[in-house]
Formats: sequence, structure tokens, C-alpha cells
Amino acid sequence: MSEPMKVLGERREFAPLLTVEGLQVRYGAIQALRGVSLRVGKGEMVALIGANGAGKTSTLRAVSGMLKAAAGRITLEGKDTTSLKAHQLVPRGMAHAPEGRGIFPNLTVQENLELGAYLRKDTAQVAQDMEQGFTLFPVLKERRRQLAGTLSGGEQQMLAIARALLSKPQLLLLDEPSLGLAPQVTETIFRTLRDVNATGVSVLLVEQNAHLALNAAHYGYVLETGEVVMAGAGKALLESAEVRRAYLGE
Amino acid sequence: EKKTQPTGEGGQPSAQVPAVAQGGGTPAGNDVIVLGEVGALTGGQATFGISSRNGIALALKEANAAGGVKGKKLVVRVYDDQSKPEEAAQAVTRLITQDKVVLILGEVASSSSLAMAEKAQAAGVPMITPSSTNPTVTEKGDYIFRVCFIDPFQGFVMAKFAREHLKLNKVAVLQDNKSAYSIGLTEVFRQKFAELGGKITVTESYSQGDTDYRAQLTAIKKTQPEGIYVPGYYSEVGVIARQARELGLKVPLMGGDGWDSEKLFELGGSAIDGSYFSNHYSPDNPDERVKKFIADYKADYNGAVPDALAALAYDAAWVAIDALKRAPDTSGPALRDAIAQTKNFPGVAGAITLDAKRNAVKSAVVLKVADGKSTYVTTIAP
Amino acid sequence: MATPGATTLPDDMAGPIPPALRGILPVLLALPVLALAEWTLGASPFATYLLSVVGVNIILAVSLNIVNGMTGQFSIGHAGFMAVGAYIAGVTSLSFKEVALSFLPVAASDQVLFVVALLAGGACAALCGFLVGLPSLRLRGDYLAIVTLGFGEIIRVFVQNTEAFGRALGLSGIPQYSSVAMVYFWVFAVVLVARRIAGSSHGRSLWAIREDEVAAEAMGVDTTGYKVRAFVISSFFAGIAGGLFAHFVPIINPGSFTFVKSMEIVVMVVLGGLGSTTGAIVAAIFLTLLPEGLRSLFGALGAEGSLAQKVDQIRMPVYGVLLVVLMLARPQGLFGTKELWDVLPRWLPRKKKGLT
Amino acid sequence: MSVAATSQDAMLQASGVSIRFGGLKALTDFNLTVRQGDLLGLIGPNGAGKSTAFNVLTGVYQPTEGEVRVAGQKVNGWVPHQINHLGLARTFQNIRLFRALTALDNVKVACRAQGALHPVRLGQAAKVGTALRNYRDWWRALLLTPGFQREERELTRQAEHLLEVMGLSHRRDEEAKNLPYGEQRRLEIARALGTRPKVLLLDEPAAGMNTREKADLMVLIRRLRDEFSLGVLVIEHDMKLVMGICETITVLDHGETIARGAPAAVRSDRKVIEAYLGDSYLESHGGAA
Amino acid sequence: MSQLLQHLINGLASGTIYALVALGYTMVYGVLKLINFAHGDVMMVGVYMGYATAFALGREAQRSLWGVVVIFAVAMGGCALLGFLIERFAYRPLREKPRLTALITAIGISFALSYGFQLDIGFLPGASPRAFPEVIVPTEWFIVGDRDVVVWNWQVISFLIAVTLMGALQFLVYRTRFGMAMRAVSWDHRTAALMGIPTDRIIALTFMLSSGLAAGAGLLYAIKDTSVSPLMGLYVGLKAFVAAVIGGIGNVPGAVVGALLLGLVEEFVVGYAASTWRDAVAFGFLILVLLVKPGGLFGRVAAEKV
Ligand SMILES: Nc1ncnc2c1ncn2[C@@H]1O[C@H](COP(=O)(O)OP(=O)(O)OP(=O)(O)O)[C@@H](O)[C@H]1O
Ligand SMILES: Nc1ncnc2c1ncn2[C@@H]1O[C@H](COP(=O)(O)OP(=O)(O)OP(=O)(O)O)[C@@H](O)[C@H]1O
Ligand SMILES: [Mg+2]
Ligand SMILES: [Mg+2]
Repeated sequence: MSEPMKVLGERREFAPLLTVEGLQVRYGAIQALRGVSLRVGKGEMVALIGANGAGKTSTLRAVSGMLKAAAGRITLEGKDTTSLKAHQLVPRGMAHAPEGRGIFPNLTVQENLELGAYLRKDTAQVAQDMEQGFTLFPVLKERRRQLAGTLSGGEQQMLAIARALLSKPQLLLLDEPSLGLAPQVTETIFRTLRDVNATGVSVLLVEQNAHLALNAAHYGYVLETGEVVMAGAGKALLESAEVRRAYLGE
Repeated sequence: EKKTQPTGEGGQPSAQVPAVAQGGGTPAGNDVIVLGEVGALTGGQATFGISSRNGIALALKEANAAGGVKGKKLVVRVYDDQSKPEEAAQAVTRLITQDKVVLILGEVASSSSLAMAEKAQAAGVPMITPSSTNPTVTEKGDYIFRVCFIDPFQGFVMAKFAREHLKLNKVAVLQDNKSAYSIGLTEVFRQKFAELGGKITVTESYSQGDTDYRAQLTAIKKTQPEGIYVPGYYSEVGVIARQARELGLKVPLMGGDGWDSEKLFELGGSAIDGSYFSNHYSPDNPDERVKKFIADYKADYNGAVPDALAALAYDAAWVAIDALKRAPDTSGPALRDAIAQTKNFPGVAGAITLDAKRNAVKSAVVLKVADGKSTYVTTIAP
Repeated sequence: MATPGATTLPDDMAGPIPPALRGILPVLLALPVLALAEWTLGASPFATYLLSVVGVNIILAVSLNIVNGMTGQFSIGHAGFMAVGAYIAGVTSLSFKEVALSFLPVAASDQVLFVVALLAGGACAALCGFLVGLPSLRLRGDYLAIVTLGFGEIIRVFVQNTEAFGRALGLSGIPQYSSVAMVYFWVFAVVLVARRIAGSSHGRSLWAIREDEVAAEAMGVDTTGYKVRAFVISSFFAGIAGGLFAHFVPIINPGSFTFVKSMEIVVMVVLGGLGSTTGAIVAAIFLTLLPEGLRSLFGALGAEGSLAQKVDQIRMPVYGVLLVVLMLARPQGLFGTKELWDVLPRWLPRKKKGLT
Repeated sequence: MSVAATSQDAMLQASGVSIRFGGLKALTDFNLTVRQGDLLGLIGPNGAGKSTAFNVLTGVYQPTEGEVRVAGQKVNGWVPHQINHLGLARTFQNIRLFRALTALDNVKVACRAQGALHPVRLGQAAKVGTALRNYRDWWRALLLTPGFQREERELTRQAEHLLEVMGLSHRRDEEAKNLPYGEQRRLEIARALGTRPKVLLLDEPAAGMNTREKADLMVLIRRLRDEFSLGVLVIEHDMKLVMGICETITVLDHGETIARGAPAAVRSDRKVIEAYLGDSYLESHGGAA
Repeated sequence: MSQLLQHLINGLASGTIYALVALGYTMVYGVLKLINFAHGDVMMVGVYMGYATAFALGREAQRSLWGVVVIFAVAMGGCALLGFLIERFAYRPLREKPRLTALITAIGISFALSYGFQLDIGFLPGASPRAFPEVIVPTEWFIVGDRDVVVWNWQVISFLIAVTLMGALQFLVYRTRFGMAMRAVSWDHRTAALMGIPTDRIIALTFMLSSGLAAGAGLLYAIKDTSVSPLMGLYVGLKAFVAAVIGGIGNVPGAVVGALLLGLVEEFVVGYAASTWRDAVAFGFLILVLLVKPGGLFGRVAAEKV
């Protein structure tokens, strides 16, 4: 039931990785998604923007197996993963930093990070990656013994992202990574995202800060009340009048 | 809800039919007499309730085999009360009003019996409790009877025996604080034993369901008694005996009819040897009917040997049956009077004569436990 | 899902009834009904007894629901408060047994003394509730729960060791003053109170505490105060329930107030749907009649032979299994946090929600 | 950079406040004064101690040193609801609504709590007397006295008004947990206003809003300040918003106050740029505001 | 003096049993935040399994070392399975639902088991208690005077087992991937799944572990007090739960320490005060502890960051 949507600019070609077709999600009576279709290619960074309650989070949740899709089809590298559970998707290279951070307050920062690498066997490599994470967010190193629950809001956000990266994903789902972060840190994170993406990791990014997101992303989708209403190359979207009015308040 | 009766022949459709059907499709014609029974079939006391139920069932089976009463079949409706008074009261009310029973049997626990007595007396339906030993039960009114000792008597018996027969001077007591029976016996025992010049070193308590009595026993041991009075039920006493020996307490244990069960030997093993308890009858009693009773019971309940509660229930049932036979009709007053006249009724738990207070006047036997069976020692009259 | 205790009174009664009347209207309606009930049922002892038990359980469930359902404080010692009420009221009645108020006919004076006894029991229970509520200043969730449980057990042991309370045998000879009318008057009272609290700003404060204590505190809700008050009110009615219980059950003994009893009440609340008063009522009725129903059912099935002896044994295990099945079938409870009328089929008249 | 000493019209005043968590000094010698009509900002890198400052002011945490005054009252050792009654309300960084209650009830809770009769001092809370006095009001609820009914209707009116102000009227009977993020944030503000505060503390109100909504929020906050004659203190990482609406901005870093002053001054403050904004900020947002 | 010593030994002995049962409670609580009211009854079932096995083996075999091993293996294995089934069919369907609902099913199962085993129908044992065979032949390992103080082999054995288990579990929970997964799941199993943790399997395993543990504990308990009865689980279960809370529920060493303390308190109340008040004092002690340390002795009430 995906009706004609507006497409701006043309899309750079990537080998297909994730495809979502006619995805629907319900919370009891409320229908959060009414047939969302989108694609993420290998090594592509895709931004998903939209007003509050548009269904961005729901989309990510469905993709990562946190929610059961009421209808529609999700495939990862051509394999149908619609019915798979979250923990079955992780070994397939899915990593999701959920809305509200989803850190484990009752575990230390260190342990939270180790959980990120739960399925990884290459211990040596893990340790190395963890160091890398620490250089990215020095605060975390200081606080590695502290209970994650007592971190500041932003520190928790950093932890969530660092943890997601530690699973060496091929597809990274981020739900509002810049939420509650100091400008400087936001910069760092987006820089990191670009680097990570450059190493071939695909990224599906939900952001309220459309400016940042669309700048960073190759391609973007605009979600409204559970439907994709617009799509196009990041820059192209940024230029478009609608987007500027609706999301950049200009 | 079924409205037709299984053996409905002659069962004239009366006002009570639906009620009875609800009560479980009693064949409530002229051809059956319905008795009611309340007991603890589940919960902490289930083991006693079930023994009683078996005893009664056996009695009725025999009676029916012998042609029932005045050509009528006897049926018993058994309701569980989880040994809770409120449940007992509810069950008995149901028996009286829905199942229209002519007579009620039960309970073991005195508190439940008291609840039932209240209701039975009010409704004018006779009630016989097989094994509630608390004096107040029969004081509830002239419809309430009992076929067992009352606490004071048993307490007195053991005190007398311990003092005069065993010549003990210092005795400790270990009572079940959750059981009125145990508390009742304890009080009387302590009083009588003191009167007879003995000394109670200490009184410790456990609660039904405990399985570890070492703390109490260690405390008792300190007082170096020459014997320990344990007026509990076999289900605990067996274990108590083991633990007492384990802690090096070698003195004899003494108890009441609550001890009377094969299980005592199973649970207590050799530890229980050399102990004494007061009882209604002794299994090595030559009396034929006792032998027969035990045999039949074993036959019916895959080899289980009847305990005192089974025996008393069996007697209670027979007293009822006997009264039913003698009574002109099954009306409350008629039955009440018939029961009241019970004299020297030969029960397996001793001959039963009901006194003015509607209590059984029986003499008690004292039994000694030795290698897996209890043997007759002496008889003590009231 | 509707708001817990969806803003009921006065909003959805907004209509012809003058405000001044609303307060007492239900009472005026209830009294004749009760009288009628008493008049019709007086004849059948069994119905009377059963209804009384049901009534008492309703009072217990609805009152516990105020703490467990509305305030979200997990209490599993309700039987303890019931015991306090039962024994205090029982002892009071026993000691006044011979007394009669000269200026009244005997029956009437009995009833007056009965009410006095009930209130005495309720008051003592409320006091205990206050004491047990205090730890909630410091304790959270399951830790509070275990304290309430501990309290219940302590009460039991206390009774068991007190001559005046008849120790293990129990307290018998309490005058059987109770009547269906009296029991259901209190049922009516507790339901009215529960509903009016739920509909009032106090109720909302309780919900708030259940939802997020920190936020409630920050929004100016005196959380500890409200928690303690919830405990007091709930245990007062538990005490009343106990008092009634003591006046139609011929004998009360500690075995009737174990933590298993507390558990049965919790089950009623949860099965009814945490926070739903009507749910608690329905669950209480259902779970109380269930064993009696099974009794009839089994009786009807295997009336004869050895099974007939055993049917009553099978009740309790079956009861247990049914609990599991029911919970799986309706995890949110019968009505969730809604009330009966919120879940009534469309075509039935419903209370309208909110101002219009 | 200390603040003018206890001037009477200071609604909220913190002087020399410090708090420690084990080894960590989360807040050191923190001074702040909020007067009616003020619109102040509190910024700083993540973990600087901003939220902690809020928690100390509102009584969630007790300061290890220093004193906090609300409406002239020293409130050290008070519990949050008591402080709230003096006119201090807040929102939370990670939303804490009464999730199962409708939007309307969320606000009504706050409105009523004000009526809450006897603000009890800590420690006294256990006193039977106070406890009992609090029941008086319950009776009115139980008897449903006309006066009580009037109150209830009044509450509903107030609450509805606040929802309207925050543009949430259409969500009146929705459960809070089903509102989208942005609306939840606004509902939190509405709830805080329900307690009729003199000072309003907002912890990252714009988090999770898109640029457009942020713009609206800026207007809204100003409007609230005037309409309810509040003093407002905002924590926010969105410079456009903070710089846009705040008259004075305090900058925290590692619990220390490293700068305070007008937006322009703060923005160009070297220390602030290093610790927080980062150089890139100047390029990208330099022009903004 | 010798009496004091004996009391100490008794107290520790019963405390040991509480500890073993409490560990089970604490593990399940740790991962599910669920008070598993059926735990004690699962234990009871385990004991009956052991009882049946012992009889199948016959008098000689049951006393031989391998016999004992078989008995424990069967009972623990059987209970692990039972625990698995209970979790799968009574708890898992309620995973997403309010915690209290699972509590109710737990109660339901507790009723079903404890009352069910009172039936004298079919294989069910019936209400009356049975003597548990002496699978560990009791021998005094330490005697003073004329048995003024006695220590038995099984007392020492079970104590050692308890302490070792505590160590093992502590290691499992805080030093292994499995343990880390457990703690993650205990906070939020949805997010845990995002880490690739198979939450269902973790929870099931925890249940099997705790149930197997319960069976072992039950057997030692039956050996100690030489009897089996359908309601044994109810009583011990409650006490063990209290012990777990005293120590700080969810905390492994806490469970053991709390249990030993409870055992000693009870013992000394009976030994030196009024035995009739034992339970009251036990619970009084609990309440006291909680008022002083709201999270139990070892438990920490995490000061939530606002
Ligand atoms: N747990 C839930 N229960 C019921 N409804 C929900 C739930 N979560 C989300 N919704 C509804 O689903 C719709 C989409 O929500 P979602 O969180 O996906 O939007 P979003 O784009 O992420 O919004 P935001 O930018 O505020 O995060 C919203 O209308 C919301 O009200
Ligand atoms: N309860 C606590 N226990 C231990 N440390 C804490 C606690 N609360 C806060 N902290 C620490 O204090 C520091 C300040 O935390 P705070 O939440 O005030 O930061 P913040 O300024 O709000 O950061 P953000 O902008 O990311 O929310 C953080 O480093 C945090 O780890
Ligand atoms: Mg979202
Ligand atoms: Mg913060």
C-alpha cells in the first residue's frame, strides 16, 4: 500500500543490503507504520527523518527484530529476516543503538561494552576495538568501573554508540544519536559515523537534527504519520522547500 | 447440573431433588440414608482426615453389605475443610441444607469440630466426632457426641503412668503449639504430674510442619529429664524420636493416641523403641473384630494399617449406624436420643458408653513401642 | 486503555442529579436493596453463609486493591490485618455478650454492639496498617512486600501464644450477630470509598506514585504520606472484614489467617486487574465460589464409589491449575485497569468519560 | 563572579553548593540566583553537573556543602515535594511522565498536589498527629461534598487550560506513554506548570525535537515566562535555542562554573569554546542567532 | 558451654539447608525479578523423585556411593526438566506482562504441586509423611563426652556443598559471559536481545539450574530430617525466601549469609528464649534488618540517577 511518493535527485548505486517493503507496525490499536518501504545499500549511509511520532523509531525497532511486523517484508542480504528475533539478527551483522540509549544501568561501563561484543570470539581484536572506542570517548575510559546508570545523559549516549560499534556490525541502526549531546560531541560522533561508514559499514540513521543527518547521509527518507512521503539524495532533500519548511523551520 | 438420579428407582421427585442433585446426585429416594462427613482431605492435616474418611467408608461398606439399615442403603457425602473452621462450617451447612443429611461425622481437629457443632446443633442434626478431644466440643449442645477420650483423661493417664508405673521424677514436655489437642494434653499432664509429686523440667514447643526439632531437644537435654512427654501426632513424633537419639537423649518418650499409626515405626525406626503412649485399644488385643478390622482395612487401602483416627472414625460410623437401626425414624431428635443411649458398644477402639455429657467413657490402655510394634502394658480406668 | 480509575465521579455523573445529593445518593439507593436481600435470604442458611464469605472476600480484595492496585505498593500481609480485626472485634463482642443497651430492644442493641466491635477491630487494624505503612518510607517493592508478609506471620504467632485469643484452638462462642445485610453494607462502603478515592484527586496522587515515585515527589505529591494513608484505609477495611468474619464463622483460629490466605487475596486483586475495583469484585466472587462449584461439579460426575470419597481432594490442585490457566488467558486481569462499564459491549449504556 | 547576596526577590538561590559522589566531585561551589522574570541558561559539556545541579536544587540530592534557598526559605534537608510547594518545579532530562495516566490526569495530579494541605517537614512525617490531620480532606472526597466537586471541576478546568497553552488539547485523553517524544516533553512542562511554580527548571526541553519544533519551543518558553510570570532556568545543548532566549548563561565544566554572562560574551569565551562549543561551532553556527 | 556449641551446630545445619534453597530463589529473582513461589514445591517434587529412585535401587544400592550419585542425578535432572517446563509454559508467556501476573501463576503452580502430591490417587504419594531412607549412612564425626556435642557427617557435607555452590554461583554470575548475560537480561531482556543474547535460553537455563539446585537442597534436607511430605516445600520455601531477602535478594553470598543467620537466630530463640515465639522472632529479625538496610545485608538499592 505504498502510494506514489516524491523522489528528489538520483541515488548512487550500492549493492543491496537491507530492503524493507510495505512494513506495517501496530501498538495495540495504534497503527504506527502503514506500509513503509526503504532500501539501504552496502556501505551506504541512509537518514530517516520526520516529525515526532512519524514512526522512525518503530521502523528501526521492526528492522532490528525488537518489534514484530504486522505486515510487510524485511530482507538482509537477500535473506528474509522478517520473522527473526533480535538476537538472531545480531550475528548477521545488525547493531541497533535504540531510542533512550538502552544501556544497562546495573552493569559497569566496562561490562556494557563487553556486552556489545557478546558474540565476538576474537578477544584480542575486541580489546583493541575497545581501546579505539575509548580514544573516541575518553570519558568512558575514566568511568569504566562506574555503574552505567549513574552516567550523565550524554555519557550514556556515548556508551550506547560505542557499544553498538563493538559488535563489528555491517548494518548500524542509530536512533537519534545526537540526543542530549554537547555540540562538540555531536560533531565527533558524526565524524566517527562517516569514518565507520567509510570502512564499508552501512548506517541507517534516525535524526531530529535533519541538517546534520542529511549532510552526512548519501540518501534520505522523510517519514510522516507512518508513511514515506519523500525520498532522495541527502543534499537534494536539504535543498527541497518542503523539508526546509517542515524540519528546518525556515 | 444433572437432574435425574443414577439409582433413581422409587426416588420420588421431591422439593429436595435439585438441591441433592447439586450436592452430587445423591440417590435420595426412600431407599438410601445420606450421612455427612467433614474432614481435612487437603492441607496440613490431610493425613488424619483421610484416615478418618477411610475408616468411615469401610464401616458403611460393611453395613451396606449386611443389608444396610432397615433395608436402606447408607451413603456418605465427604467434604474437605482443609482443617479450617470457616470451611468446616460451610461444608456442614451445605451437608445439612443442600444434601439433607440425617447425621454428621467429623472432625479430627477440635476447632473445626466446634465450628461444625455450632451449626449442627442449631439445625438439630446429630453429630458424632470420632477424634476431637477438646472438652468444649460436646458442650455445644445435646446433638453433639464423641467416641474418643477427652484431653483431661489422656493427660491424666500418662501422668499417672509416668509417675506411678515408670516412677519418673523429672519429665520434660515437647508440645505442638499449632495443635489444640497437643496443648490440651500438655496442660493436664503438667498439672497432674505435678500433683503426683513429679517435676516438669521444661516445656518446649514446635509447630506442625516443622521437621527440625534439634533446638528444642538440645534445650530439653540440658535439663536432664528422665522422660519426655510428646503429645503430638505420629507424623512428627517419629522424626522427633530420631533426632532425640541423635542428640544422645536416651530417655523414654511418652505420648497419646496421636501416636497410634504404623507410620510411627516407619518414621521413628529403632529410635522410637522403648517409648510409651496411651491408646484406646492395643493391636495385639485378641478381640476378633479388631483383627478383622485391621485385615479389611489393609485389604481396602492397599496394605495401609489403620491408625487410631481410622479406628475411631470406624467406631463413630458404627455407633451412628447402630443408632440409626435403633431409632424409630431418621429425624434429628429420634437419632439424638438413640445415640445418647449407646451403651457398651463394642468398638474396635474399645467399648463405648456415652455419658450424660455425651462423651465416651473408656478406659485407656498404655502401649510400649518395641522393634516395630506396640505391645500392651497396662490399662488405666477413668 | 482507559486511565486507571478513569476520572469517574463527579465528571461522568454530571447530569440531572444536584451536587448536594450525589454524596449520599448511593447510600439512599443501597439501604432498601440490602433490606430486601436480608428479607429474601434469611431463610436459606447455606446461601447466607456463602454470600457472607463472598462479601468478606470482596471487602478484602477491594481494600487490598487500594494499596496493591492503585498505589503500586506490593503488600502480601493482608490476612494479618484481617486477623487483627477478627480477634479484636471477636473479643469485644465476647466481653459485651451479656451487656444490653436498656433503651433499645435486644436485637437492636446487639447490632449496635456489633457495629462497635467491628469499628474497634477496624481501628486496631488501621493502626497496624499505619505501623506497617511507615517502613514504606524506606522500603521499595518486594522488600516492602516481605515486611508486610512478616507482619502477618508475627500476628499469627502472637495470637497463637495468647490465652485471651484461645491460642491454637481459637476463639469460639462469639455471638453470631452478622447478617447478609450487614456484610453487604460494608461491601458497599468499601466499594464506594475505593471508587471515590479512585475518582478523586487523592486517587490520582496514588496512581502517580504507582507510575513514578520520583516524578510524583517532584510534582509536590507527599508520596510517603499518601502511601501510609493508603495502607491505613486498606487495613481498616481488612479489619472490618475480619470482624464480620468472626461474627458468622462460629470459631476463628490462627489457621484461618495464614499467608496462604493473604496470597488468595492478592490473587483476587491481580486476577481482577490491578487497580480495577469492579475487577477485584468479580474475581473475589468467582474465586470464592469456584471451590464450591467444583464441589458440585465433581459431585455430579462421580457421585458413587471410591471416587465420590476423593472428589473433594481434587478441588485444590485443580484450583491451582485454574489459576495458571486464567492468568495465561487474561494476563492483564479481567478488566485490566478498566472498570466493568469500560469493557461492556458497545450496545450497553456506558458511563461517558470526562467532561463534555 | 559571585552573585548579589540574598536579595529578597530572589525566588531561588544557591550559594556555595557542592556535591560529591564517592570520589567524584559532581558540583563545586555552585552559585545561582533566579528572580521572577529571569530567563537563564545552564550549559556545559556532558557530565558537567547540570542535571546534578537541578537535583540538588529540587531536593533529589542533598548538597554536601552550601545552602539552597527557595522563596527565602533554607531548604537543605527538605524532601522534593516540600520544596516544590515553595514554588520550584522541574522537568526531567529523561522523561518521567505518569505513563499510564492520560495527559489530562498527568497535569491534574500536579495541580492538586498544590492543594495538598499540610506540607510536612521531613522527620515529622511519621508523627501521628500530622498524618491524622491529612485525613480531613479525604472525608470531603469520600462524602463528595459540593465544595469538593467544585474543586474537582476547577482542577479539570486548570489542567485543560494548561494543556491548551502547551498545545496538547487534542491529546487530552491519550495515555502519556503513547504520545510521541516531543509531545511528551511538552506534557512534562504542562505538568510542571500545574504546580503553580515561581521558578521553572527545564532539563533539555528541546532534546528530541526537530529544528522546527525547537523554534516553536523558544517562542513558547518566552511566552510562559511572561504569562505565568516565572523565573526560568534552562539546560540545553542546542546553542541556537539557549543563545536565542537566555539573558544570562552559566557554563559548567567538571562541576565548576567556568563562565557566566550574556550569550554573546559566553559564546566568544575562550574557555567555553575549548571545553564545550568546540571551534567548529564558530564556523557552522557562528552566524546563527 | 557444650550446649551452646551444639546449638551453634544445629543452627548452622538448618541454616545450610535454607541457604541451598535460598540460592535458587535468588538466582531466579536475579534474572527475572520474579519471586518464584513454586520453588519450594519444586524442591518437594525433587525429594519425592529421589525417594522413588532410592526405592527402585533397593536398600544396599541406595547406600553405595554410586547409588547416592544416581539418586541425586535423577532428582536434580528431573527437577531441571520440571523447572524448564514451568518456565516455558507458565512464565514465558507472561514475560511482557506486569511482574505480578507471573507471581500469580507461580502461586497457582505451588498450589497445584503441594496439594496435588497430597492426593492418594495413581502415582501420587498421598498426604502422610514418609521416612526418607538413610542414603548417606549417618555417622558421628565429632563427639564430646557422652554425646554432649555431636557433629554428623551429613551436616559437614551439606555445609561444604553450600559454601562451594555459593562460590561457584558467584563466579558464574560475576565472572562469566553467561553471568553477564544473566545480569543484562535481568535489567531489560529486550535490549539484551539487541546484544545478540538469546534471552529465552538464558532464562530457561537459569530456571533449570535453580530447580536442579532445589532438588539437591531438598535431598540434603530430607536426609537431615529423615522425612518427606507434600507440604515440606511450603514451610522451607517460605523460610528460605526470607533468608534470601535478609541477605539482599538477587545477591548470591547474601542468600547464604542470610540463611545461616536465620538458622542461628531461630536456633537460639528456641534454645535460650521461648520456642513458641520462634517464627515471630525470625520475621522480626527480617524486618529489623530491612529497616536498617533497606536492600538487605548485601543488597544495594541502586540510587537511581534522575
Ligand atoms: N509503546 C507504544 N505504545 C503505543 N503507541 C506507541 C508506542 N510507541 C510509539 N507509539 C506510537 O507510534 C507512533 C510512532 O512512534 P515512534 O516512536 O516510532 O515515532 P518517532 O518518529 O520515533 O517519534 P520521535 O521522533 O518522537 O521519537 C506514535 O504515534 C506513537 O504515539
Ligand atoms: N547518583 C550518582 N552517582 C554517581 N555519579 C553520579 C550520580 N549522578 C551523577 N553522577 C555523575 O556526575 C556527573 C554529572 O552528571 P550530570 O547528569 O549532572 O551531567 P550533565 O551536566 O547533566 O550531563 P548531560 O548534559 O550529559 O546530561 C556525571 O559524570 C555523572 O557520572
Ligand atoms: Mg523515536
Ligand atoms: Mg543532564
